[in-house]
Amino acid sequence: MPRRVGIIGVGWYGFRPSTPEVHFQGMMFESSHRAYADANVDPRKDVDVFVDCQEDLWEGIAITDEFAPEPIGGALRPTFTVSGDGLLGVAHAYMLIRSGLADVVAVEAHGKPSEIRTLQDVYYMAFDPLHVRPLPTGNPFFLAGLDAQAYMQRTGASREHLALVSAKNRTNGLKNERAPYSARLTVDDVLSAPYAVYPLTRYDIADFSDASVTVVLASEEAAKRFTDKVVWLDGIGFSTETGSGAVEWHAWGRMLSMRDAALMAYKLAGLAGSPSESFDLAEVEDRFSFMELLSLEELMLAKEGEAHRLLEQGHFNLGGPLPVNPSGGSLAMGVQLEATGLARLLEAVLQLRGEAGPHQVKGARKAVVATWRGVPTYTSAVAVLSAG
Amino acid sequence: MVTNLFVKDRVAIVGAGITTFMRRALETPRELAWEAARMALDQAGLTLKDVDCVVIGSAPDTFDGVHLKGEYLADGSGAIRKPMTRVYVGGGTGVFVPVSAWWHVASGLCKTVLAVGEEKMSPAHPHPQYVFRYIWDPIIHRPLEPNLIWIFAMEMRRYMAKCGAKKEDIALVSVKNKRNALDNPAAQVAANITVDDVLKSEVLVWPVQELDVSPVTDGAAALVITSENVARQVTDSPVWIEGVGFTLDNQHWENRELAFPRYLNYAARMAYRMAGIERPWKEIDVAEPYDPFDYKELHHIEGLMLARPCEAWKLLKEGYFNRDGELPTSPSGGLLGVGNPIAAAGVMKVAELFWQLRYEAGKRQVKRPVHRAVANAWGDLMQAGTVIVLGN
Amino acid sequence: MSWNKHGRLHDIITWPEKEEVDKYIYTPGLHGLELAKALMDGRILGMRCSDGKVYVPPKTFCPDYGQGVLVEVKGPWRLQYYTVVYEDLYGNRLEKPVVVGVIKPDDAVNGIIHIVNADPSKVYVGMELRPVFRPKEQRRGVITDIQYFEPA
Amino acid sequence: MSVTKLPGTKLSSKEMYSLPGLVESVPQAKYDFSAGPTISRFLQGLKEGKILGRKCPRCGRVYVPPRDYCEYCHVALTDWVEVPDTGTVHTAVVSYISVKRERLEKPEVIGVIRLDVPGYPPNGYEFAGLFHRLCVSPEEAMSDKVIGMKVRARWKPKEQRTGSILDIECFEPVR
Repeated sequence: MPRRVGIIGVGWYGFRPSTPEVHFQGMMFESSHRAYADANVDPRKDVDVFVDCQEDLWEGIAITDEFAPEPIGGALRPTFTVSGDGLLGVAHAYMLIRSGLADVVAVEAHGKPSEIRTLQDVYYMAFDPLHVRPLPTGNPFFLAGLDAQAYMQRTGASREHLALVSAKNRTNGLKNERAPYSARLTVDDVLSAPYAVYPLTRYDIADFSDASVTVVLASEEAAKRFTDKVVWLDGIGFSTETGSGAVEWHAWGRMLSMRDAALMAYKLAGLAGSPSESFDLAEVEDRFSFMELLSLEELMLAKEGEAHRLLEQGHFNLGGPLPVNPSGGSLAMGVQLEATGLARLLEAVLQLRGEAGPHQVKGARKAVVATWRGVPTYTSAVAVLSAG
Repeated sequence: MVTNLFVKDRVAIVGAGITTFMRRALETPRELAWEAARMALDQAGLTLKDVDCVVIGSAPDTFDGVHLKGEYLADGSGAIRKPMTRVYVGGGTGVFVPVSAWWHVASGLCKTVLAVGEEKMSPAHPHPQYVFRYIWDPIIHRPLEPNLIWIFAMEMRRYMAKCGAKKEDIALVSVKNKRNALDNPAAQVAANITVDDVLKSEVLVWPVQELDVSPVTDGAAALVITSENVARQVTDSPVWIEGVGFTLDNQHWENRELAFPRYLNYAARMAYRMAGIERPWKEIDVAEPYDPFDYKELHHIEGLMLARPCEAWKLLKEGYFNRDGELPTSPSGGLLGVGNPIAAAGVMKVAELFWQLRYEAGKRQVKRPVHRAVANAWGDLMQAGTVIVLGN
Repeated sequence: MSWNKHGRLHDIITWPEKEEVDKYIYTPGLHGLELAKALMDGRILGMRCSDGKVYVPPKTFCPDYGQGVLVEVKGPWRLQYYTVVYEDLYGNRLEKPVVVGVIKPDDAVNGIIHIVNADPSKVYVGMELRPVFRPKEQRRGVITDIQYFEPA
Repeated sequence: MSVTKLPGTKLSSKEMYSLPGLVESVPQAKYDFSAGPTISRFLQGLKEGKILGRKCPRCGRVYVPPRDYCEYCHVALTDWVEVPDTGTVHTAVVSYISVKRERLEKPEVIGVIRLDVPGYPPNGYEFAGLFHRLCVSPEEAMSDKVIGMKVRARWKPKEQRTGSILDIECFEPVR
């Protein structure tokens, strides 16, 4: 049996619309400091490799990995940066531990969107400079509008269903201290709002928040040395459907990268049966409301075109058979750029350790986490977790 | 740190591909990645269907002017409907891409990995070097309007002061590498030059002059890295990845001795320990130390423990590192001769060692028999060391 | 720093900075060069891949990694998917909503992304569109040589 | 490798700029960095004509420039220490080109100054120090005398100081 990989510590700082009181490295130090305390490891002696997840133009620094090692305890130690979502960093940690190169790996990801004054222009810099960026589209989220329209056209999901997702998540968020954008929102509130990017109103688009999240992973033997509340990372998967230079090849209305990532993660977790019965909760992508429904279908937690019906029946509510985004998801917590995936992972780990607080899902033993890197990428990552 | 690492399934390089290195390319970045990756697959006798994971390396997005550049290079690097990540340790990325591909295979997650390094520096105007204005600490350093060559010049000056190396001693590296590059079809600035030419070239930031520096380059390079059983089916001369090592120091380069790269030394020890090498200066047959500047090759030879600190420039004078020397370094022609498309430069160096260890380097083939080789890349603010040890 | 943060905004310094070069100049690429010449001439190209499928716009290599063969794409063009942008990322309303569509020619398997010059109320999936080129002397061989698509 | 003709299409500068289909784009990437408590205090100190360092409660290192944390112990730094504005030149260079690679009429001398901060072995691998301009002539900067030369910060007049690293005009030799 290959070495099992467990999560032995989590730490976070932020989840607020802005964090002017900390330098971005100070924020990284805060989250890693808490994660190492949670795992009771000494980063300078016990952690073998440090993985950081950030992107140059989110940070405003041209080789931003230079600033990674110091705050997370990786100075003069094996440290590297994965330019992608924090869950991709967790995939690297999984491989590092399975390969035997490391026993204990720390993964940090952060986002400080509040410091990006020209966020829209930075988003457009990720677009294909030849065929898409020059078009006067007005808002980079038009790509999400195209996918939302295509999804609704294919499955018959309606604007009311999107509104139901937004209302569910923003209300769930009221119970979560890390959810600055939560509100007692009703479907009618959403339906009465004008379209921002058809078919999405502003309620259907998650706002941004600053946060840093650090996760400490360890092999099974190493984990025993530090803690007894381990959450097992049974499976991890990640995939890219097409490049941002060839968005025209994308299957509109689908997120094939999440389907491929799910198949990879489920295979590693040995989930032979139909996955929908396997989980007690799911923390999935919802930076655009329709993405929660699409994610559930790509994760095979609902049959194709069925997610919005199950949603109507309350199947994904906090008390339902499969609570989805009990934390409030990105719609309530905000989007933390490359830390968004780790925000989902953090919430799932706390649930499986019974430490989620007011929005705790009783008796949660197994969870699935899924994230997409957002516009204009078609890259997703999926993790399968089980309580220790 | 795991020391006696038992890996049941060894990891091998089975193919390498490279584009010509150019000051300005017509191709877009994703097309450059495609050209290099397709050549690597052809050389290995494989097709994209055989690939199950992709690792991309590319340095500052501010060169190509495309944010989330890993996503932009994805389809060009063969990552359509495949697991793909972009790894990034500044200039050290080139060697780090095959290092990361190692644990993609060794973990059992992937059997065949395409490792692609790409860099297109020409889109940035007025000059690609202007991008390096943004690598510095935004508050403590940027107000001084620093440009990249300052930090290299300061390190070179410190090396010269501490080790007693003169500019004419150091210039021999540029002479050696640009001459080696004459036999490399990818070379951008191969030339027969003399030490005098170097000493008469335009002074940029004393002690760094024009011919001490590698050029700005557009280019891509790629490797196909597989598990042992795939390698056995694909080629009868696989090149094994026997050791990987990487270390990052803190970002305060102005708080450390610049004459010796301690971070690279730690990375080298990590890789040598994994490869079971105790006396690298004896057991390594050929090396590709990172040479964005001529003095840096000497600096890295000492960091890689291929020569004692401050001894490298003396051995250089005796021809110790020439292609027919005792320990040939940069037989490819290095960054100084072939070119420096940052993330692809390191992959080019690993590709060179792949060809050397298979005795396929043609006119560049070193004279002595070769069994074990080491390549390193360097990056960030004098802080990243990435090392790979290969064997045939 | 954990415990002695400054809460008082007076003590907090924010430092404005940027990460910009003067400008970027992107070369069109291998197929892009031919597409540029065609666009100057009022024509649109696609590429045929080894499986016979035609993709537009031409991207030099195909999803199956082989090199595409350039072909002309004549249409007719149909609106495959669309969205309407009413406000920018910061929530500011645009003066005029922008209709953006995935516009697929019958003689290709995928559509290009472009602007649809029509009132949002009159736009529907499947409607036929035609490209409207800028006057010849204003063309530079770039995607915006097509000013927009309008109902055919 | 057996292949001699490698992929890649080279362009001269003239060829590139005359290509049809060239796309130009002016990037807009502006940021407002929060300096955080430590750097804010450091900048405030500069405004008052002082170089402030921070001391680690566990290993006693004094960091200049100061950080929020000790990177060797991974603990938050506590006390502030005013350090002398004198030191020795660790390295020095003379720059003849600007950030945009244009020739400078007047060369600039810049270097790293190892500050006289207690707790570091005289020529140890690590030291507290600053990267700054040096007020020495290019000839002097290129001579061997400059390495190890004793220097002191030349502060701008109080009213011109704005709370930035530029509040120090340069480091000048202590004659």
